[in-house]
Amino acid sequence: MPAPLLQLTGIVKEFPGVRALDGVDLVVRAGEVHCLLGQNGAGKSTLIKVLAGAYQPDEGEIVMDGEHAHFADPQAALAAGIATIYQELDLVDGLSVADNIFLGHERSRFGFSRVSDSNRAARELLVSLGHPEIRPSRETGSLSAAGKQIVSMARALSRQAQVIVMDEPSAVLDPDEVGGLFRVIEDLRASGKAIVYISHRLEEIRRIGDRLTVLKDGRTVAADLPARETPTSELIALMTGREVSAEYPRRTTPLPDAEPLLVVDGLGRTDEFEDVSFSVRPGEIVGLAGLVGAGRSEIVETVYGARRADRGTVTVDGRTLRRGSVDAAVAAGLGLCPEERKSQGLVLDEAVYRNISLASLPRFSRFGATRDSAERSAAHEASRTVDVRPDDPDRVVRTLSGGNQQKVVLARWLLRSCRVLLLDEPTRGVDVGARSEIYTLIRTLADEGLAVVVVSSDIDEVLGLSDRVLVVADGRVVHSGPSAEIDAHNVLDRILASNESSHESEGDAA
Amino acid sequence: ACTNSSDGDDDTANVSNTGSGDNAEAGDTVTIGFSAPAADHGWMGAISSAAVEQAEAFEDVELVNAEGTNDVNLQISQVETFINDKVDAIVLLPFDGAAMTDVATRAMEAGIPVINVDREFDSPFAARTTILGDNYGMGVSAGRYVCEQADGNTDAVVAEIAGIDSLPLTQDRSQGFADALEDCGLKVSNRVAAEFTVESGERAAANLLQAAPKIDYLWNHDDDQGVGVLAAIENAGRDEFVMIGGAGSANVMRSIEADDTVLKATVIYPSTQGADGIKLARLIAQGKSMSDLAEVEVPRKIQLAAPIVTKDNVDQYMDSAFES
Amino acid sequence: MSTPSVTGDTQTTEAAPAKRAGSMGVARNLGLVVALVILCGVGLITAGDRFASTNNIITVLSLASAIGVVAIGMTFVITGGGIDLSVGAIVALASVWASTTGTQAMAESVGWIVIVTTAIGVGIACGVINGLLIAYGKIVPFIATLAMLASARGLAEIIADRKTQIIRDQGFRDALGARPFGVPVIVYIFAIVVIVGWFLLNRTTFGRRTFAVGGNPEAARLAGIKVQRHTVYLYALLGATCGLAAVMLMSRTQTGSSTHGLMWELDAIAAVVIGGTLLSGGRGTVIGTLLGVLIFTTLTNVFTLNNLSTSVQAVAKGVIIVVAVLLQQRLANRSST
Amino acid sequence: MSTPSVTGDTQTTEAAPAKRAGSMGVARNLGLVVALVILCGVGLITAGDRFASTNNIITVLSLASAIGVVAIGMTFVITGGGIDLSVGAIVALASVWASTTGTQAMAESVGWIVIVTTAIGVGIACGVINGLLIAYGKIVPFIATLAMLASARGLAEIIADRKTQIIRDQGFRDALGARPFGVPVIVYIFAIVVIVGWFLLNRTTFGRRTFAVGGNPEAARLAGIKVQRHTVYLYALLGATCGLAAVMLMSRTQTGSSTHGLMWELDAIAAVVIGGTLLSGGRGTVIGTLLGVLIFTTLTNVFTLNNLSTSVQAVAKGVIIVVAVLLQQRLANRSST
Ligand SMILES: Nc1ncnc2c1ncn2[C@@H]1O[C@H](COP(=O)(O)OP(=O)(O)OP(=O)(O)O)[C@@H](O)[C@H]1O
Ligand SMILES: Nc1ncnc2c1ncn2[C@@H]1O[C@H](COP(=O)(O)OP(=O)(O)OP(=O)(O)O)[C@@H](O)[C@H]1O
Ligand SMILES: [Mg+2]
Ligand SMILES: [Mg+2]
Repeated sequence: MPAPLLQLTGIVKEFPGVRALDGVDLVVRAGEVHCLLGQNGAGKSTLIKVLAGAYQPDEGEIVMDGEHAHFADPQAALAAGIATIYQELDLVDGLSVADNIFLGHERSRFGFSRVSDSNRAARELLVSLGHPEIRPSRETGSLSAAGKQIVSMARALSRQAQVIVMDEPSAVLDPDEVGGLFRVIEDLRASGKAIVYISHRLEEIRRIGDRLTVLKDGRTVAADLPARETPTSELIALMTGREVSAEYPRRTTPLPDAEPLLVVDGLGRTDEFEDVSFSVRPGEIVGLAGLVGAGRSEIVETVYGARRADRGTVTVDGRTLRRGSVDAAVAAGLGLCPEERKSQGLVLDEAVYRNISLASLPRFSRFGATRDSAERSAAHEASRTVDVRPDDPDRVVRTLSGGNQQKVVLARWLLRSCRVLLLDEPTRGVDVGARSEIYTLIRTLADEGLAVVVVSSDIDEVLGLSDRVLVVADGRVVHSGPSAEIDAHNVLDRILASNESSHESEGDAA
Repeated sequence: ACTNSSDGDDDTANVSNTGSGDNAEAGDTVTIGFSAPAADHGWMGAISSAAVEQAEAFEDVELVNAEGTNDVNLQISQVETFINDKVDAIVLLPFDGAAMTDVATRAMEAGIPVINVDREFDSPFAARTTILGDNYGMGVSAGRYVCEQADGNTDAVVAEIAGIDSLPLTQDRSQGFADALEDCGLKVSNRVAAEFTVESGERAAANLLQAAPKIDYLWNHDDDQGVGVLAAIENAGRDEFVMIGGAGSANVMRSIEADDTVLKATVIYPSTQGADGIKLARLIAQGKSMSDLAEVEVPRKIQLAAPIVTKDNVDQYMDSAFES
Repeated sequence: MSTPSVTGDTQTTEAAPAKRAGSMGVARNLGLVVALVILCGVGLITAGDRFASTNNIITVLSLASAIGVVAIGMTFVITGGGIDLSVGAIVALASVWASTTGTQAMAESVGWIVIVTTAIGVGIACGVINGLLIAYGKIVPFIATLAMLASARGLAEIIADRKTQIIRDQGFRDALGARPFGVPVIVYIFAIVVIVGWFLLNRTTFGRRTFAVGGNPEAARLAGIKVQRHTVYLYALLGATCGLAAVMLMSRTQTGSSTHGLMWELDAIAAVVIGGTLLSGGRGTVIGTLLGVLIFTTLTNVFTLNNLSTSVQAVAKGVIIVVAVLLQQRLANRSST
Repeated sequence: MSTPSVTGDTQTTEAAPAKRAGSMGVARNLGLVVALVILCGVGLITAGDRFASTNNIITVLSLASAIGVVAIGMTFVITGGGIDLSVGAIVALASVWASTTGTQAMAESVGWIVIVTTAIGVGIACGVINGLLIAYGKIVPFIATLAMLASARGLAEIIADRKTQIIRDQGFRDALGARPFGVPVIVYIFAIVVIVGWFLLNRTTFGRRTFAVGGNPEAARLAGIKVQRHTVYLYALLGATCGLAAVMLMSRTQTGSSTHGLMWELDAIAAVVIGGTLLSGGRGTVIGTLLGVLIFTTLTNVFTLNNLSTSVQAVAKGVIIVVAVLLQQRLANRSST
């Protein structure tokens, strides 16, 4: 076994009121993919930020290549050969893709940018990641979440680092893209680099990981486990300290034969999607499956009125909604749990409970004055149902871990009693334990008579959760039917088939 | 308000405690509150500095000098502070006379004599004594001078560069100018407003000179902005007209004396008002009279003249000019 | 006397919800309170009784009142993610409009309330125009309100014909010039505005929405909040406070003038920002604004009592602002760790 | 004539990289160009030859130069996520310091360059202080530069004793007063600053980092950029342009004065923002700023040529700003879809 390339011992990091890391040990060797596991809020992201020099540890030491290391700022860590892909997409929207990739180590001569040179180098990196369609000169802000994730990866690779840390890089990617990511990781491993890989998807860890370390409540609870052999039940027990069912909760009662609650007819937006029609009955869960960039988010946002439809209608309970009006949708009982929690979902500097109650304010007010205690306790309850950690409704959302922020967005729509719930990637970044609870919850809501639409890039999740599935490819519904009659393989086949039939539509779909 | 200018001993052009009679002798020490608008231009700076220097020249005067401000709300509170402090007299150059009337009246009612400088209150009960320049008269003097020079030529192009246009005093000056011009059949054909600063004067004049390709007479309200106006004229290489200044700064007087620019005259708007205000306040507070008058009380109102200064009489006024 | 009670009461109540949301506790205003206390200490030492007299305190409070009311309105707009450069101009326009001979004649027959409603009405109208340009015209607040600044002051000049308009209506003078318990009416108005403002921001759905709209407008929109309409409300609210400030200023000066409120935009924004409201929106505190206003007015008062030269005052003011903010930060940091 | 060429040249070059980055194409400035053209059209129709004369064009350019240089510096600071209210005060302080009898005496023996370096040095020093207070003292830019505004102007008044200081140094007057090919030197300086500024923002590492620091400071930090140091550089750069503007103003007025640059902070920020630079940082355009400055200067020129009263000018200015921005948006939207 090769000598440790990187060794962290007894790392402690405190934030005001929280001990995020409480003595973490981590040993990473060259040429391995080292997986880091833990529940939401276990301290994974904090640990890698310490490693990256973004945070200063309160205690503990870092040894790199046999020497003590102290990373006073991110530059020091980068210089020492540690490159990081952060969980939150830390790109500058206003800059081009190439500028983002080389930010901080620009290709320049005497301070002048060498634009064509850096564009060429960026293109090479993007091609090696399997994404030649992302133009280096494109403005980063116009890319989808997945596209940005690719740019983040290219940026980490551009550093020529010894250790590459990836914090949930697959959260916004679809299976196809994850395959591409794994090929890149294989190459890196083969060339003797070390990779620290964080994910909540156990099957990925099985596929790519060599060894793993499990964190719980800021401590290392198990280290040096073989990634492939350790039984799932043991991992889950280590992470959560309890049993978790890996099953999707199936419908228990037959679907009532009611009129459809939500009817979408011929919906279209120029250059985004065309001719989308479907209906959802009360109690039914409809899933939208498809690859990243297929336009699913656009569809649900348009249904919600957040984007203005160019064609078609949305009808709720027989009444047609005004186009492009969120107000009308909300008044008709629609709720949207948006895709990007930070930019679309959360008021980061507000308390958890205030974020949860944001869509239900009238319920907690009398003559415009808020009834704070009623609001807090109701919001607190909602946050408990999705297991937000730590269990403190007054905490500022910004200080929650990524997965817990996602749960807060979800809790908002649980609190607001709506009739139609649109969930866009509801479990992105959520840990195994909480995920199964969220599944149960969605099923319970449906059983109570809600119409639910779920978008997810995890095809198994869409199929497992929904009663009926629509497969979306390139802005079109290419298949629609009961989810029991189709499996993940078939879904991908249909997408590929549609792509081949519309061969000419090449565009940049990232 | 003075200066490192020509020779050493005219150092007290605006300040004199070498007055006549008993008034120069120290009496009971009196505290005088002084408040004026922001010294954001030279004339106002000269007023304030002269007042301070005048007070320093008296050993029996203690001056409380409030922050210069263009916010009447703040100026009111400064006067209120003076009232609370029970000063012996208040010298007040209001940013806006009407707006300060009420608080000045309150000071008078509290038994504190108020000396109103330059911008007149709205009520006779608000001040014990008023000393003011003659804004309307300034305009008239400048207009008369133009009429004289034009000598019956009713086609002459007359331009005007005003000061801060939203101030009532600017309106008075422009009105006086217009009225005097009308007498001889002239009118202002181009008018711009600057902000009493060198830079704004340059800016306004540069544009004005383009607006009027040929000018015969140009009256500029204020000699501080006049420095900028002259710079703009020089930059534009224009010299076909006669320029008249306003206020009467030392720079301008010297330039009139030297007679090497288009500036041929200026209308005095005395910057000695502040210093005179302090003097009057002291006399009133100490119960003295103006010794040059037979009258035993300080008069209610003193309005200063706004004479025109040309090369012929410039030496007469040079000493009282303010250095800005 | 009313300051200590106003400050004290609301201070503690505000502290409560703030503390719950993490690091935003009392500490947030502690530094400002300390700065104010130090300032008062300096005033006491250098000017003694003259500083501590009831009259002087009333003077400071009266001075703080009109600009303070505007600053409270500004707190809402800035918390909601906007900014308004036109407040001074709106005050001027409102004061001019409410003191024209026409309005005064009407006031004579109907009552002084006409003057008050005219001023507030003009303020609201200007605020609504600002809000519409920003929310629906999608003009950045800085530019939209800069345009309003130019236009409103120009219009005020045209209406007033650049003359100062004297208010002769005795009813108005009596009503707003009254001094119940020796304290001017405008100080009571300020106190009421602070209390109502605090309640509105911290205890109502309106306030809650303001934070959300300022903190993340997209999230607010997707949560079903009518962001554009709310933005218009915010600017209208600020316009109303400008109208009210115009009334207060008219009561203090007995005039309406196009030069009223000169540079108030900077003063009001400075008070709000030094109070701890974030210019980027999403975080705002009425009590901080109150403290900010009091610090600035006390500073001027202490300067006046000490007879500093204007230029030295300016230099000192800059230095004191920096020191106060640094102090505020250190104290806030220390007590949050 | 130099306007069209300056605008033309850099306009097209800017378009190129802008287009690459998505929606930031020519369209972004199209509305401003159209607004400027309309304005010129109005000037031509109403004032004919007086407007189109070489002399008038040179006048407009000269008037645009000093404030324009400051606005270019301001573009960097705002793009980098900051703001600076102290520019006018820094211009005043630099002009006063560089025109004291001491400096002028030194200039007499060493050469006029002493005056220039003093002004720019003072500007940089003030900028560095601003930058340090903001980057390391963590004082919000609005407050830190507001403090600098008060202090710098106060200091300028103290140094100048509130008097206008005449520049008698003939070398300075000759060097900066020269008019190669009939165009004043300061117009050339402005042109050079625009070109250098454009290059710096769009073609250098410094520029890239400015966008990053303004757009997402945390991301910039994680990418290894020294955000604090860069912030100091930005304010120092703006300070330097203020010093340069002071030199230009001294050349035009032959004076140094504590009243120079009054209210320039608003004018400069307005030009930058109307040009399309985002006040929230991360996006900025030098050419937009140039157009913004030209629009404002031309506006005043056309007003004066038409002999409008100041009040009417103010109202019209507000309306025109709103119309120009709305026009700009509509054109930008149309051509981007
Ligand atoms: N800036 C901060 N201030 C205060 N607390 C913080 C801060 N950042 C993280 N925390 C807390 O530290 C703990 C660990 O968070 P971290 O982001 O490391 O979790 P994680 O393991 O990455 O979770 P996830 O899987 O959800 O991403 C959490 O309790 C979180 O609330
Ligand atoms: N703001 C934007 N500007 C330009 N193009 C965009 C923007 N947002 C998304 N797109 C493009 O729209 C298409 C659909 O992207 P999107 O990621 O929303 O689809 P999706 O099916 O919801 O995928 P996901 O699995 O990420 O939810 C992509 O080609 C993307 O690049
Ligand atoms: Mg994490
Ligand atoms: Mg999506």
